[in-house]
Amino acid sequence: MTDWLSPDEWRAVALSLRVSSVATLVSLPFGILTALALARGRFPGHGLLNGLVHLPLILPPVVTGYLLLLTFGRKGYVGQFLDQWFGIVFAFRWTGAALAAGIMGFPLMVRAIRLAIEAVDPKLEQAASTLGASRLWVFLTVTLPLILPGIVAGAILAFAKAMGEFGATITFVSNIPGQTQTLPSAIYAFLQVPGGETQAARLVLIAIAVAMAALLLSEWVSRSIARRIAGA
Amino acid sequence: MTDWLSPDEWRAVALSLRVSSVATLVSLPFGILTALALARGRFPGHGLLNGLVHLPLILPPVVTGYLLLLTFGRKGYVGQFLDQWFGIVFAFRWTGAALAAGIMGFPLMVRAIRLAIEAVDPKLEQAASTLGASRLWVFLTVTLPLILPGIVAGAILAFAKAMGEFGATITFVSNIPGQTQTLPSAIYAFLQVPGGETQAARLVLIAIAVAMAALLLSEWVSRSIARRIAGA
Amino acid sequence: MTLSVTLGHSFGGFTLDVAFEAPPGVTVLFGRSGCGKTTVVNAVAGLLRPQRGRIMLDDQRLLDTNARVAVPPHRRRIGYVFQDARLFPHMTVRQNLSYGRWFARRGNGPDIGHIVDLLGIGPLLTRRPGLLSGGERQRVAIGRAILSNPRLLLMDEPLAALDEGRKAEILPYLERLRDGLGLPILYVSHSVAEVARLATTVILLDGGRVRAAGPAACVLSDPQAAPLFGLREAGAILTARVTAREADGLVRLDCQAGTLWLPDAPAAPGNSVRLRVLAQDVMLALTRPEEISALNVLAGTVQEVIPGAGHDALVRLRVGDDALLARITARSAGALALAPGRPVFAVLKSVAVAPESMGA
Amino acid sequence: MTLSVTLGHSFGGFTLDVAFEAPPGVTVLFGRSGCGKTTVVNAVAGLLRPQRGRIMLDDQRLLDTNARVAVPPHRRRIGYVFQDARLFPHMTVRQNLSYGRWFARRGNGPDIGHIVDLLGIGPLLTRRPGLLSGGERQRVAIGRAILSNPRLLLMDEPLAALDEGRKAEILPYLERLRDGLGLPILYVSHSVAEVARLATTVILLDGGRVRAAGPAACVLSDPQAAPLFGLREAGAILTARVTAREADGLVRLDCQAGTLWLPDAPAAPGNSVRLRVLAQDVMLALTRPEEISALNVLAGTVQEVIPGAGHDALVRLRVGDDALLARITARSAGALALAPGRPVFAVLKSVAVAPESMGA
Amino acid sequence: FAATSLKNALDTIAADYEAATGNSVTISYAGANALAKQIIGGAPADIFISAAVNWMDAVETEGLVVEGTRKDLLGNTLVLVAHGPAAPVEIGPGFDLKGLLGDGRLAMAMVDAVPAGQYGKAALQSLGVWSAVEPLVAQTETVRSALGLVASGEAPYGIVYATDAASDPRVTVVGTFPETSHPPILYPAALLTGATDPADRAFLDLLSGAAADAVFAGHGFRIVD
Ligand SMILES: Nc1ncnc2c1ncn2[C@@H]1O[C@H](COP(=O)(O)OP(=O)(O)OP(=O)(O)O)[C@@H](O)[C@H]1O
Ligand SMILES: Nc1ncnc2c1ncn2[C@@H]1O[C@H](COP(=O)(O)OP(=O)(O)OP(=O)(O)O)[C@@H](O)[C@H]1O
Ligand SMILES: [Mg+2]
Ligand SMILES: [Mg+2]
Repeated sequence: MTDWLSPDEWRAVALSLRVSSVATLVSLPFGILTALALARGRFPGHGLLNGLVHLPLILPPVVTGYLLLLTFGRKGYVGQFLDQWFGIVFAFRWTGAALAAGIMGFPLMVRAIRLAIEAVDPKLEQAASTLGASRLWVFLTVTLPLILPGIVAGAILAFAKAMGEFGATITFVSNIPGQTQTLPSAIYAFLQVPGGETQAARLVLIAIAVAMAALLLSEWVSRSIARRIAGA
Repeated sequence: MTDWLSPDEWRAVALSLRVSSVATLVSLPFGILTALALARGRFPGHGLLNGLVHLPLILPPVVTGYLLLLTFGRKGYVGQFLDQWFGIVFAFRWTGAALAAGIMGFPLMVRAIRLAIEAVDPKLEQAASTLGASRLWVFLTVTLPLILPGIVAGAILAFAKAMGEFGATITFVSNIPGQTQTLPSAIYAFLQVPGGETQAARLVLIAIAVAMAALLLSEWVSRSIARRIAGA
Repeated sequence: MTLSVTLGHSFGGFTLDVAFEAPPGVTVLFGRSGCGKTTVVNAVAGLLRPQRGRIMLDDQRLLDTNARVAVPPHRRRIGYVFQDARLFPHMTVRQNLSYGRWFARRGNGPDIGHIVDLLGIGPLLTRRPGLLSGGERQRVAIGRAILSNPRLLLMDEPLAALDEGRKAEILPYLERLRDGLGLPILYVSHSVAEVARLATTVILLDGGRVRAAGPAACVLSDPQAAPLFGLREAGAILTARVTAREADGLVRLDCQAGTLWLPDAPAAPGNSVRLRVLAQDVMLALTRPEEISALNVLAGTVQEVIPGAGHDALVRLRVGDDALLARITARSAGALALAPGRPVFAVLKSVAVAPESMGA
Repeated sequence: MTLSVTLGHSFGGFTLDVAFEAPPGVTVLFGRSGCGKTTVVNAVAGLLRPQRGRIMLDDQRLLDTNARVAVPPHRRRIGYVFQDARLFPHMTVRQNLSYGRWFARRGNGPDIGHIVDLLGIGPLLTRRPGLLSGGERQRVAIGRAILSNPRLLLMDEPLAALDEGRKAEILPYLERLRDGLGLPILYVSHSVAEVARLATTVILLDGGRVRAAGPAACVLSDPQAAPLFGLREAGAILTARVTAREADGLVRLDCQAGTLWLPDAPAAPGNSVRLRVLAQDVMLALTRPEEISALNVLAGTVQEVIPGAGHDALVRLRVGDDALLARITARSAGALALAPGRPVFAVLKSVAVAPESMGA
Repeated sequence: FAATSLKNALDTIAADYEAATGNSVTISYAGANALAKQIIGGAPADIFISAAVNWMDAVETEGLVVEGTRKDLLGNTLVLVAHGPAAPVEIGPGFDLKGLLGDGRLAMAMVDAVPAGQYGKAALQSLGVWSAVEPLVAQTETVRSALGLVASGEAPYGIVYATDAASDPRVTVVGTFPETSHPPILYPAALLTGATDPADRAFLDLLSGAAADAVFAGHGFRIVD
């Protein structure tokens, strides 16, 4: 296989996988918390938070990328702060690509998880609380397992989105082979070059294969959870 | 208000609204059917359909746009067929923009609706069938009302996505002011010019305002449905 | 209309293998928790597709696994009151009630207002089911099933969540459905009182098999079946003929061993009826007691004295051609020197032979 | 441990306004469907935050709306068997049962194996609740609540879905919980038999208000309350002292009007007990009947003859200091010329005074 | 950092350079606008080759260009292309582009945003045909997409760079716009202030060397002296 992909392309595939996985996994806890707040919370900033979460969906990716650059770039306030205090740099690193991908996939993830949370019967949670479980434990032992299919769905959406994300990524962290050149960036680059279509097509197939594998896995996980809950 | 937006910009806003609404409404029935098939169906092509639906999420939008061009363009097979037999032309029309936006939002819509369908208790559907309702009636009178919050969620995701969609649209139907120049295209155009940021920001704010209004509306609809189901 | 059912199905650890006939009237499925009652009812409704089986409603084939016939649930026109109410949460109580109406092709079923009054759910009509109390929910479910105008009614413990007062109102209505409309009912119940009152036929299930089946009176007095009903419910059946309704309202019945007076009769004078007498309600005396409030005294002979587990004994008597059971203390059995062949008088309080113990 | 409850709450059309004390033992909430029983229980569990109210468990304040105190449910340590079982669908039966254990801080509660045997759910342990039968689900829910080792047990119609056999196994266990562990139980039930058997205290609710409250014996024999229980359950209370356990196993009790024999006694010799006698189980005679199987005959005088709705009459007697009710036909009342002041003998079958009618 | 349109040529040059010197070159291709914004936003870039003068100006204004290193590296020409074989067109003032198009579309990069579009618009304006064809222009995100539209036959004609036109056999160059009709199409390159490695300067110098010129010319670029 190695011979029909250049090292740079290999690196793009590997990087895309890494970026998408990290983006999905790291944003998952935040996604769950946000979904929880949106589904159950009754607080003043509810509408605002909801809007904020959807923002990356509404804005053209380029705008999102630009805003990220302004905020998390080297000159950005948050970027400077993180750099100085924690030594975390997003700009032009693969971490930045992951940040961009994570943010772009966030609304999808949150919505899926939120729908799942809203479908949980609060009566079961009440039952758990009468058995001595505090709110945290109720969440961990009852709510969380019951929304697992929703979490899987949210994660796979976010992962797929991350695999395809390009506009925000290239705007935020550019397109540096081996560092920030993800699969979609590479595809894009090929499409911009005379005669790059076949190479682009090859990469597209790889992207599809990877995403399909993830999709099948998630289907299988969801089904087996559902089957267990049905009791069979 | 008219004085701080040029006529072209106004047209872009109006077009975006039209494209997003049409894309959402037209794809809704297909989204519901697809979600139903994916959630309940056990047929051979299940995995394939699932993958196909997710494709626009995985592929860079430019690729999707390009594929649309190849399929639904004037010279594309489907495009020619539709043109000859039904006189439907997508290329360089706002309908094409709606098609692109609809396809890009489709995976989001389907996933939300599917999650809602999977959360419906089949026991209620059984109860309806013993009362004489055929499968279609069961779906219309029991399943559909119960998944309404999921449908609203799916529609709003698709709408938001359509408001922000740009890559596939511009590749497929390009950017013709008044015909296919949507809000994101206009924003993009401003961003390409040095010093265009403030004008872009203005349009971004409009996009945000429109999407937020839709979002709040959907929240409100979902909540009132949920409240009715809870019985209060 | 007669329902005939043959089913074979097995889940992981549980195997169902039953065959029974449910003639017109109320057929009660009775048995311990987990014995397969709901499974049978689900199969009849078409919600469960059994591995093997044949279900006929008169001459219509609802299911025949050999012939690969399975009428879908919505075409069976079978009303089902579920063990859990399963109301539609997005509809008001009124919409729930009239749901089945939309689909009932033949018109004029029961009157909705009448059912609403009967079930006492008038004040709930505009509410949604989410916040109804357990009993309210169950009542709405009963109404919904009846109003769908079915050919057969399946009721899975419909009254378990209801108070005695409400039960006392609904039971006569079910009797009327049974008798008046000729609507066959397949009824799951744990309550022997309900069984005794409603059942035309009783099917006794145990571990997925039919243990006993037949007319209610026979099954209920079957000593084999007694452990399933509980000892306190042991009893026997007397056959009697209604002879007159007297001036003070009491009804006079003649049976071979003497005359009985009941406060009410299930049939007009001239008809034969079967009376269920609980062993517990029978007192024995060696001489005919005089000046007592109990009106019903029958002469008989002891056939058998069966010592019980505690300090009690079950005495089987022969009164005329019928058998009668009496449950007394072992001490009394000794004091009265009861032994096979000894003539005794059985005293039954007339009010104890309550109307709900009479099979028609 | 004593629970004292004062609550005021109103939903749309329904207003709850109750105050009662639940002393140690079993306090039964009794009342028609929709009268507010579940609402009260939910408030005690902390699942409903009433508009006004104060709930004390001994001297611990669980709720006080004036002081804005509301202990969250998980800190109340109150086990709750819900009207609908509410098992966790993603856990096996075993995991459901041991769920409460994880959180029970003080150790050694009831033994899980013992509870599993008692409830007959051994074969279900590895199953998931989704496909259990209705009664199986309810049994698991009972086990889960008991095993969470609570300080107070709330049971909302826990046995409604169970057969008599299973009930007969679980009831004695609940009695043991009540007596042995001193675990107070707040119990919702529609079954008078269960009430009579288990209740230490009865709270009669009607339309969101307390209609009668007090020791079980008093409430159950309150003629005011009779319509709520149903006429067949009307009865009265006799006070007696256990004097001896005799050779044949019967227990001898003395009351002012004579001697009674029971097959079992709720207390050791020397103690005073209260016996519940159903009006239906009492027969009247003008002369002391001889040679009959009924061992218990008490001398008394007629105090009042209350004509009933049908052909029956309720006769109130004075036997010693106690009152006794007898339900007989109007014809018998006439034949025996019953009128206030007339001396009569009340005949009760000893086996009819069953152990479940005795309040401790 | 280099504009995407340079990818093929630069890749070749970089590969030769790496082979010759052992130094490694990492090139990030994206739109000039994105790259400029990133450089202004602090991107760790050493060399910037822009596809448009204005974006290089923006970077220079921020003081990020090493003084004296900016030079116009390459030039390009603008051509009119048609789908499939087509007759050449005389491009001059007032030529009948509208008539040529019929009811078809003229594919161009975004005329207000993307350099190729801007140049094309300027050319058409100076030739006096812009107002006639303006409603028929299909603007694309990039000049490549415009080429794609023509190549696939969706649009009969398009205005693209000569470099792009050369690469696709499905299009024919039917005419070249006079250089005077639009501002000069230039690719400025410069060393950025963040560059510390002397090799950076060496590579920049190499780009204007003869070997590089040959490669660029091979890809259809015009070499600016
Ligand atoms: N959250 C609520 N909102 C509005 N009405 C309610 C709510 N909860 C209960 N009710 C009403 O309050 C009344 C009392 O309900 P509750 O559940 O306490 O009855 P219950 O005594 O337990 O009846 P059952 O024996 O039928 O279970 C009912 O009429 C019920 O419809
Ligand atoms: N789908 C299923 N898969 C596996 N086991 C099942 C399934 N449905 C029922 N069972 C088991 O089959 C047995 C019979 O169940 P069924 O619901 O018919 O009992 P039932 O007689 O209605 O009991 P109850 O009186 O408690 O409602 C039970 O042991 C139950 O656990
Ligand atoms: Mg059942
Ligand atoms: Mg209740």
